[in-house]
Amino acid sequence: MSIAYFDHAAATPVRPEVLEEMLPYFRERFGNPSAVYDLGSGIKEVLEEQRAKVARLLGARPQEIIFTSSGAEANNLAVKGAALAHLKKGRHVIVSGIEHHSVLNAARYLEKFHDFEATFLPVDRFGQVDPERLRQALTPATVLVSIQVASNEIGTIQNIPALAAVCREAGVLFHTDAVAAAGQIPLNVEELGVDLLTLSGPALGGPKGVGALYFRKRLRLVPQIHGGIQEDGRRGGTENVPGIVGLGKAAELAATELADKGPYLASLRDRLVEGVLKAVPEVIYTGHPKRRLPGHASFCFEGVEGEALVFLLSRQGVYANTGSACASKALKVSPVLCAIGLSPAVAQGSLVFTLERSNTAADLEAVFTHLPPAVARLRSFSPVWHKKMAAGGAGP
Amino acid sequence: MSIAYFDHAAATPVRPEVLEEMLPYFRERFGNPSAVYDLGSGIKEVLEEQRAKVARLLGARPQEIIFTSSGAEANNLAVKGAALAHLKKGRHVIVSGIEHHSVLNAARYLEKFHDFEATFLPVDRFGQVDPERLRQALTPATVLVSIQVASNEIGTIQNIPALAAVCREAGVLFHTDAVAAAGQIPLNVEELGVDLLTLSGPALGGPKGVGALYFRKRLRLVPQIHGGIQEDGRRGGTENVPGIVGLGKAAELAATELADKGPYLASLRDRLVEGVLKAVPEVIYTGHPKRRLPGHASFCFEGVEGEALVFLLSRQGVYANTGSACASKALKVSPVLCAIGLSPAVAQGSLVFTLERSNTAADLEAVFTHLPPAVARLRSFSPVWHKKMAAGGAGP
Amino acid sequence: MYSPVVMEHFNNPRNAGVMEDPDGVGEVGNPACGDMMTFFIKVKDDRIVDIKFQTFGCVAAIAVSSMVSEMAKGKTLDEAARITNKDVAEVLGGLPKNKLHCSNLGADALARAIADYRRKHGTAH
Amino acid sequence: MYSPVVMEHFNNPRNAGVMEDPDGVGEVGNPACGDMMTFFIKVKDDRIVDIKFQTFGCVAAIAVSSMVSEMAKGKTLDEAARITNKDVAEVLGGLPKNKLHCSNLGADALARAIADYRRKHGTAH
Ligand SMILES: Cc1ncc(COP(=O)(O)O)c(C=O)c1O
Ligand SMILES: Cc1ncc(COP(=O)(O)O)c(C=O)c1O
Ligand code: FES
Ligand code: FES
Repeated sequence: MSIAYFDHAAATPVRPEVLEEMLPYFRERFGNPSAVYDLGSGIKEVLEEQRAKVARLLGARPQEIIFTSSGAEANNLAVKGAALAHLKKGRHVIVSGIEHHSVLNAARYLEKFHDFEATFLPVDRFGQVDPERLRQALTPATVLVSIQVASNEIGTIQNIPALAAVCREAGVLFHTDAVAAAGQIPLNVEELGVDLLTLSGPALGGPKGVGALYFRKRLRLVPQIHGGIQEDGRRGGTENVPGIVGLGKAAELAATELADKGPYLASLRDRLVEGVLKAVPEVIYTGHPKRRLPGHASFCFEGVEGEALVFLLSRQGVYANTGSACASKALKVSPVLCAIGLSPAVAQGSLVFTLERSNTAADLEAVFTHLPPAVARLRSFSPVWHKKMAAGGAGP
Repeated sequence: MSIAYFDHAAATPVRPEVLEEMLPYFRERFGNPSAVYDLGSGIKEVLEEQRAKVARLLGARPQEIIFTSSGAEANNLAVKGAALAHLKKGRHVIVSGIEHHSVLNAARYLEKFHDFEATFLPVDRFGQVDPERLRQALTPATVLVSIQVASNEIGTIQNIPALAAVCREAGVLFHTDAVAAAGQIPLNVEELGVDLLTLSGPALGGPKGVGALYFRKRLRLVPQIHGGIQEDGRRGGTENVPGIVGLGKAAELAATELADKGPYLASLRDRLVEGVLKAVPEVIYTGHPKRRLPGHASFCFEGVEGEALVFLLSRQGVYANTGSACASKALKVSPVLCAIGLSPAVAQGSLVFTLERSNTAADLEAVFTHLPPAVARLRSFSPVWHKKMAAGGAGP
Repeated sequence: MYSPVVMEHFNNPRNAGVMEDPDGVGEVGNPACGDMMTFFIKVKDDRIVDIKFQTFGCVAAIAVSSMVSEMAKGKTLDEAARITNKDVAEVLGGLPKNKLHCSNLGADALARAIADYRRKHGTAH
Repeated sequence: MYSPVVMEHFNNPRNAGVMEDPDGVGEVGNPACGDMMTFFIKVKDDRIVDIKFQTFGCVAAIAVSSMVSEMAKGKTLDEAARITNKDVAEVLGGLPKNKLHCSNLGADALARAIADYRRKHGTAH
């Protein structure tokens, strides 16, 4: 069976060039960067080179990059670490309601354990945060605002320069989670105007187990993993050298390929969306129709539950993701789909496609072949669908 | 130049068998364990198999293992996560004065940001914590005690069963950092009587970027990396699947090889110690002479500074570590060497050898050949040494 | 994650669809996730002679519906009413812990269909 | 981490050792890490004609001592007293940030040796 894999945001193979760069660091170049001596592989310098590569992708300086074990850890370090380092200013943070769990739950942790107040900013039906609304939410006690560059669930790209400017004016730190956006759209910390920015290795074609946080020079952070003097005392634990080398290479490739990759993904994605909307009735294209990641298409198919749909498709070699409540371990509908105002029943029909350079026109054909019958089949015995039809909805 | 590498506690090559197991998980088996579908590699089950392997090394149950990104992260999760989950009991933690920085600084963080009191328990001149002293330090507000199985700096093995029993009697949680001990001596959580135990991947011949925490079933922990439902909600972030597979394999090998490895390392180590003590005058064998890790030998050479000694030796292909203040980024003498009562000047002469199965008799010969002249050379222009000699110390 | 029996019933659900003129209808909604399950039964001589279901829900919910319909078919109403959630989960070869509630849906909807039949036909105990 | 010049001086320190009957001796201790550095000088016609050092300290401290001894040798006392920490670090091709203080040790010990000579020989300015 041929495979049409459209869940690259969840996982993607490590690029061969990346793995190749990593391999020596498991073996001959196994040294610890904290060692006094050099085992001949200049491991300390290698680490700094990776910092420079990641910095280059972001228009930042190498010493502004901290390596972490994941995007989630970087988000935690940004939100908790920066908030706790600036307690004197106050105990209020603002995050958008559609942030990744690592941001949402970090904010809740500050509420529960550090007497913070956390504001969860609403978004419009396209998932956009309004800068004016952000301005109104600021208080003299606000320490930090965290709003993602783009959503991994609905693809919507935020107007970060405008949002960050609101914060800068008010002297409030601004963090952005760029995990979903990195490698898909250009990111420059100066143009964005952000103080902190999160990256994840695997989202860039690098290995799992590594992430990075950009922090504006001299910005204070309370470490979240206490330890020795690794990462200049900002993050303890022996450095994951092979992982960091992989992230460095992935960042380097991403910077080179960005100009070609964006348009390729966007054109593929546009054909996917057009084809799906044509072939299946009663489907909602979620997120912003234009201001969205080039490699991202997300839908809700009414009357159908997402986990069942994903399983049916996977049987045909088509792999996609869903934000359905049934598919989540806690059986809660994705907060993102709630936040854009979808009813729980509609949100159940969520299906998310995330594309990569490796996707081809043949993959699209597989979707067009297998998605419409899968939806039709589940609808054929869906009570919700039958009620909708009986009530005079569009015919199947 | 042949290499005699004696710094395995700082870094050791990933074992070839381990790397081989890992490789498919960077490529074909790249799936995300949180995905709804299975890409054919049963990635969720693979993850659980690794948990079982790590559990087997410790006599624990698979569901009692949480994967982290390092020993430091596991120590942070144990100390902060368990303490914060049991605030109702009180706000007092006890750690030994010779714990790894990740434990010491986690305790200090609780003091600074959560109104805890932290007690740093003294040790005797061999580095041992006295169970009676621990009992006296307990208060009704004590939530957690953290004492390592063995020190990576002086090799001393603590009497964990006795220390843990004191805590169990008092209803206080007991955590132990087993990073330095794992793979060198048997570890069974039931026999040790501990509630939490830390492992590090690289210390077991696994890859950097992975660690694990054992926690007694149903013990509550406040996550330190907030995120999704990975690790049953106890630790967010996409799982480092290749790293975890590497740790699993390393744990499996460690369990198999333990019986042979311990005695081999101990006999090699004994010859090393004997040879060094014979060949160099005025040297202190630090840590406990008997109750110590089989692969561990640590010394202080009077009148000599450790960083300089390590550099001289490394020029001859002999690699060892030092706890000298000059070799630490913060220029502070190792708290461990302070805690066992060494004067700063003596502590400066620290040299630490950590052995592995790959070390041979030829490596010992390299030490015997190169260490005595290196020490003699540095002493030849050491004012401290000359004063000591003038004052009638043993002749060189 | 799912047992082979679950996957088989999900891939080839038995008795899925609508029934014209059912003797009894039972409908349950799952507040946890907005899902819904409906059972339709035809009864003859106190026995379930035909059964259909409609399900808006996950893989487990669909497999449960299919399995419950198979288990109920041909049984007397009393027998069918005794099918428990645990029975269903068991014959399905187990369900993931967080999916156990889906098996409730199936047995509950069937019980409601039986109750509906009895109410309509005046045979409620 | 260390520049090639530092490594060269560490590996082959110039003027290391004791001096019999020095004209001036300067000793400094480093409270940060318990290290110690001593300079011995021989002076003729207000010029340093011979110099030795003893150092208990790190790679940087040893390289600094060696470099300072080279820089001072042959200089007049006034010239030698003008050698600054910055000069030393510079000719050494730079030092890691946390090792800059080691260069203080060298210049300070030399300055003390000069002061000691002047005190003993009554030529203090
Ligand atoms: C005793 C001990 N605990 C904890 C750690 C931290 O482990 P990691 O480097 O994996 O964070 C180390 C590292 O050397 C150690 O020796
Ligand atoms: C927008 C966003 N933020 C953060 C994360 C967390 O990254 P990681 O899985 O590396 O912890 C993800 C992961 O999918 C994400 O999509
Ligand atoms: S129907 Fe929602 S979890 Fe099964
Ligand atoms: S002498 Fe201690 S750091 Fe240089």
